[in-house]
Amino acid sequence: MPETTSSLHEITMSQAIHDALAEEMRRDPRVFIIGEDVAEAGTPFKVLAGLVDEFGKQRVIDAPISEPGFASIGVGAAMTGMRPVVDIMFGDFLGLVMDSIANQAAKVHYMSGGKLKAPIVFRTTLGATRRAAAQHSQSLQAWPSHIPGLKVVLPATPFDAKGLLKSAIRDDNPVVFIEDKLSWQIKGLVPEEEYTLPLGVADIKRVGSDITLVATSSMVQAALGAAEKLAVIGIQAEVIDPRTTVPLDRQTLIESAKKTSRAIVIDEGYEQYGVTAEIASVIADGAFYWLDAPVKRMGALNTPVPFSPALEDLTVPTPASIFEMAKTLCGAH
Amino acid sequence: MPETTSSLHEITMSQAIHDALAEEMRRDPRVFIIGEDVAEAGTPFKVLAGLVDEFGKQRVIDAPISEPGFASIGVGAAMTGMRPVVDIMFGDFLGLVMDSIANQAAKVHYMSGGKLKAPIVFRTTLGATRRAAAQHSQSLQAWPSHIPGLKVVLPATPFDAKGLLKSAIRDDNPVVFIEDKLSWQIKGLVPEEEYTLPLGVADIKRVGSDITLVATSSMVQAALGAAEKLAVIGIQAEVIDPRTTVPLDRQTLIESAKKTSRAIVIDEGYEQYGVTAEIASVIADGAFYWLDAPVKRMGALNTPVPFSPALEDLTVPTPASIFEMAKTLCGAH
Amino acid sequence: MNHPNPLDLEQGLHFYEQMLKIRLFEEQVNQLYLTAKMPGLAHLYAGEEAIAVGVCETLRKNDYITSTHRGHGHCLAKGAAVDRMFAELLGKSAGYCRGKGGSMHIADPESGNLGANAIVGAGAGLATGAGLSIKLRASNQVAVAFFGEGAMGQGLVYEALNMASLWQLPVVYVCENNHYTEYTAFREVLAGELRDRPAAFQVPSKEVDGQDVRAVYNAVLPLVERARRGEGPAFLICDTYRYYGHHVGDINRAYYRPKQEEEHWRTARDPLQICAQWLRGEYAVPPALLDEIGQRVADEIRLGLEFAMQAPFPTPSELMEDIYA
Amino acid sequence: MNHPNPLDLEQGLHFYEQMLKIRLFEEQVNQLYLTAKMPGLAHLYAGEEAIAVGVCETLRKNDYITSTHRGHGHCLAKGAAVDRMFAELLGKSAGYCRGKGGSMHIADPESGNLGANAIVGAGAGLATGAGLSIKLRASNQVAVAFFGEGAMGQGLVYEALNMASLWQLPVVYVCENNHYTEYTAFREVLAGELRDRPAAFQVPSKEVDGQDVRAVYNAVLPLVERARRGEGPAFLICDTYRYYGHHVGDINRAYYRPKQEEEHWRTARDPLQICAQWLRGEYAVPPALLDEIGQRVADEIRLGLEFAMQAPFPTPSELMEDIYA
Ligand SMILES: Cc1ncc(C[n+]2csc(CCOP(=O)(O)OP(=O)(O)O)c2C)c(N)n1
Ligand SMILES: Cc1ncc(C[n+]2csc(CCOP(=O)(O)OP(=O)(O)O)c2C)c(N)n1
Ligand SMILES: [Mg+2]
Ligand SMILES: [Mg+2]
Repeated sequence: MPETTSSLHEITMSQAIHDALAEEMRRDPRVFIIGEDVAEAGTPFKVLAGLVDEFGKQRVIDAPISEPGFASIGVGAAMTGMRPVVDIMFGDFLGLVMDSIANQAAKVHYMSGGKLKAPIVFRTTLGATRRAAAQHSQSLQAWPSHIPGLKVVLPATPFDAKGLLKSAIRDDNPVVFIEDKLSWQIKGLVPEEEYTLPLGVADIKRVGSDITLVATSSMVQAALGAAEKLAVIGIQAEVIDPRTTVPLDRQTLIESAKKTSRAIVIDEGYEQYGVTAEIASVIADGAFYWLDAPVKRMGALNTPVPFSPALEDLTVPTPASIFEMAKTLCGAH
Repeated sequence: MPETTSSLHEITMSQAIHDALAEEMRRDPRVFIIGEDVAEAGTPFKVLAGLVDEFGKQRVIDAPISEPGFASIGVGAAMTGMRPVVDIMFGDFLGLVMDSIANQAAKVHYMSGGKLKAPIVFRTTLGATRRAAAQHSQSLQAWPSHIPGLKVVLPATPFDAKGLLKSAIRDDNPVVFIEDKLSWQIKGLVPEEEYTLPLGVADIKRVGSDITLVATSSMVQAALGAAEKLAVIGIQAEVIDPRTTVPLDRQTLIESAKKTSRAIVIDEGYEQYGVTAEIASVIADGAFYWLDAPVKRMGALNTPVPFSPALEDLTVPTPASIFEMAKTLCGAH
Repeated sequence: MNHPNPLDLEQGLHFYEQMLKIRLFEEQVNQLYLTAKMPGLAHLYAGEEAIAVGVCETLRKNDYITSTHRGHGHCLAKGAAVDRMFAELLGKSAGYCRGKGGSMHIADPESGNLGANAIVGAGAGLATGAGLSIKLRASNQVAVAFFGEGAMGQGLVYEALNMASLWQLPVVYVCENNHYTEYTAFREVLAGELRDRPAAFQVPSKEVDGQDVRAVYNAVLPLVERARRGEGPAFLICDTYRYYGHHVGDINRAYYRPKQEEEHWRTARDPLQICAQWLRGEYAVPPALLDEIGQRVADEIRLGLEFAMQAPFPTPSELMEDIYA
Repeated sequence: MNHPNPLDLEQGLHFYEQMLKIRLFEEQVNQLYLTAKMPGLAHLYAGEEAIAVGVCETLRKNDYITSTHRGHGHCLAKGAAVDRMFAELLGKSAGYCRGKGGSMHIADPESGNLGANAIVGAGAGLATGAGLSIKLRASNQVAVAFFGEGAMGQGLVYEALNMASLWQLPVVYVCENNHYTEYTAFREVLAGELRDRPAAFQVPSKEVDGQDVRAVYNAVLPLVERARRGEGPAFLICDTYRYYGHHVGDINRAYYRPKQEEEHWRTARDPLQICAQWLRGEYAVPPALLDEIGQRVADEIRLGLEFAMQAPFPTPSELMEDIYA
């Protein structure tokens, strides 16, 4: 959270993303945006609304429905002096562009012995419970997180989103920046003046002593909600947001678990072979001798996301389910 | 391992794959193979050599270099009564076909409320140390393992490869079947008579009492090698091969760890957010109260695979490095 | 090509009824959205009815189709029932996909419908696979892929065309050019002419007025029959227009699409009016007969909706079913 | 189009020397493989030299190229040095990529080479991105994508062509049709004619004899200059042949490619012989001059190899460098 309240203003996460892009585009003529319906439409989610007015269609480029193609074009542009922000509307479409992300962008620096680089941001989305069904609701951060050479950012607040996106754009490496579609309307305080946030530093969203809740993206709010309920029954939860799955701030996570001796890792991706597995095993290893209970994981249920609201809402961890798990883990009744 | 030695013969893993395909194609006219250079060439690795002679070019189909296209065609054929085996030459190319695998094949049964199904096998490869560099050396099993609706098979012996591939072909679900390129020359005993192996059952490759080595695919041999060295210093390692990452035979892994109270998980994929993370956290959770040491993970180093032999060989766990880790974990000196 | 052959009257009336069913269905869906009775969004097919109906009327029940995010029309035209469609859109157990698929995934293998798809272009690959399956099984089915002109941005479509052409697969690709891909005019994202694309892969193509159901029917019939005879794939480009937004929530659209243009298509190019016109003019169908059809369809929609509204939601125990076959 | 313009003598001799360098380099690589001195495999460019040289001679140093698995020729033609190329192939620190890339990933931004690529088709997308970058930076560079005819199977290439055409990017696509994609004749996997593909995206194309370096040079020069003037992309189809196997290990290849065909291309269609012929015939170059070039190139190869053989391997400390910039 911002250190000072002297010049804060309250904006939505959507605005924070927008502002980060606008500021970076103003600062650096090499930054441009490419994706479907990014210009006049400002994306279907309107997050980019207005950017084309300021920066023109040369720098806010409406692409055909060619994710593999424009992702690859982005990488080529990044290798030759530009700093593209490639807009992949739904995170589910990562399946179309993993070659450009994982085989090209992630590896070109290494494969060239450090001579080439790909400073590119792939902006995409995650999150279910929008009644968008199985192909428009996934949270696939585990895929890029697996690939060395990439950084992966999962902002959870307007403050984080703005500061991290600016850093992502300035980073000389490919960064996959994943926004929760339901978080865009979350409001939060953001400094008036310019700031950036480092990639690779976890943020302690709430200090606590009894249990560590490590939560990413959409799950940060859920964990904070659970923490409030837990406080009522006398359990003080520490809520930590890694903010980037790569680089992962292992030390902050491990230190917290050592302190509380209990941890739950919560992420909206599928639980199997998901982000929770890495983080849980990092903690289980690093804090082994301090832990009073197994590290628990809460991911999305291992099912394609169903359309029906009656089913969909059951697939994702909630404040209530996190509360229950934490209570059990703490041995409270 | 086979129960009886009455009618075993020794074949290579390559032959085992070949024979499984031939037998299933003979048994079921719906089975066909599609991929690049699968017919007369029998793939660049010659694993399929001769199949086209028996089954003809209608059932062993040379496709253009169109992985996204023929993967999708495979799924469409599977949905309409066929049982395709789609050949994806290098596992690195999964980045080109994840939409067909993860968004189409994996989900069509669920999305259709159980009405459609996609009985399809995606055969692909893994493994480094072949001097093939960063885009031809990856072990990306973590990607499909993350997606509900898929099964993922990683055979380590000719016996397993044959029995599991036959089951994969007969399975009504999409199966990603990943072969270690360096294992094709491994020899092993296989029954003359027909057999299949169930998907989802781990195999204890070596019984031991002091430490559990969970190893997949290429790493099974490495773990067995380490186990031999460990035996020399008096440490009896149990080596378990899950054989399928999905479904994962959690119980067998947990039971072994409970028995030995120590475990190392070894897989040739990148360590970060890789297969070792899931398995280690399953064990760390399930055997928590029995463990005397943290569950350790050994994946490939988190770097793109370098070409130079001087570097490449350092990226992958070896019998020696597993031995060292196990020795340390057992507190031996 | 755009010169319709005469149809018999019964067929003409059936076309009209099918199109009207889609129109009223979609208008009802829009109402469900506007009155917050439907979860999520939907992409309405209103305005494009002549394509789904004209094409599906040339198909047999066991012929396959693959559909898109804008799929309700294809589903209905291929034989889906209104009640179970609504049930699916409302996320009810009685829906075609037990409520698990929703608007973008309605599938009905009973009527040969391999499913709508939320990945633009994906259906073209799947239909090509169905074509390969048909060929390998030596069946005499045909597979039809419906997709928007926006799908021509996806490389997968060209890979599929190449293989369909190489292997002479019984696939008919139906490109519904409604001039917009979401909020962008297609000419801004498509170089050259649509018609040149299939030709480059030696897939014969035709262009047709997608607002005239007879024209569509007559254009596609020989392509379907050709495919059925094993003479290979074909491509049909239909000129059309969607009457509503990209999806039901896309209400203020003047910034990307002029009101007059919408007006023009709605008044001068409406597939229902065009069809009604020739039914009245050439077949002397009395207005009362069309009204009767209108009433019947309205009843079907009303009853279907009632069914769906009353149908139960799936129970939690259904959640983890159907993940594996 | 296949009617070469006269070049000046100096240029002709330079072409010859460049092609010879590639040929001898590749023959040396083959020897390294056969004598087990090289780790892994390599895809030799021998037989196709006239394309890389003819094209790269029209380019400036800061123009970009993207290359393929069969990339040594492109790298050398664009200006890479023999010694560091060998060093890379042997996995040495002195290699262009510190030994981390190897044969399939040689990159040299100094000479505008954005890298070979082991993903068929990927370079076409990257070069298109370089083209966009050039346009956005208002630079007057040009980007050239080299790829085999097999890459025309990849949908990515069509997506790239569409965008290059839409945005009039300065990209020249050079398709090296050597008639085989690995072990399969290209006609078995490509429907119709190569030339129709770019046309469908309104990218102008030309076909040229890829064995005649003058013809290639003269064909591509106007395309490159056109691109440089901002007049958009173009496509060049070169008819050519690889003299060795798909890679150095592909030795028994009669099952997919007749020996007589190889013989024909090696004797009647050899780019070095064709070039030598017109140098001797039209420019009266004495055999001694060509011999002198031959000697110079042979020395360069020998010295380069010596350098590489003696160069040290990377140390373990280099392993985890260059992962992040
Ligand atoms: C691969 C993919 N990219 C983007 C989208 C988002 N999207 C949904 S519909 C659509 C436009 C489709 O246009 P068109 O194919 O012309 O069909 P229309 O909506 O006009 O019927 C887009 C971009 C998607 N669903 N899938
Ligand atoms: C995406 C992808 N698919 C398959 C391969 C394996 N592969 C390497 S080269 C090659 C054939 C390429 O043929 P072509 O493009 O004609 O180039 P050529 O080898 O003839 O120069 C194939 C299939 C690959 N490297 N990348
Ligand atoms: Mg459209
Ligand atoms: Mg070729």
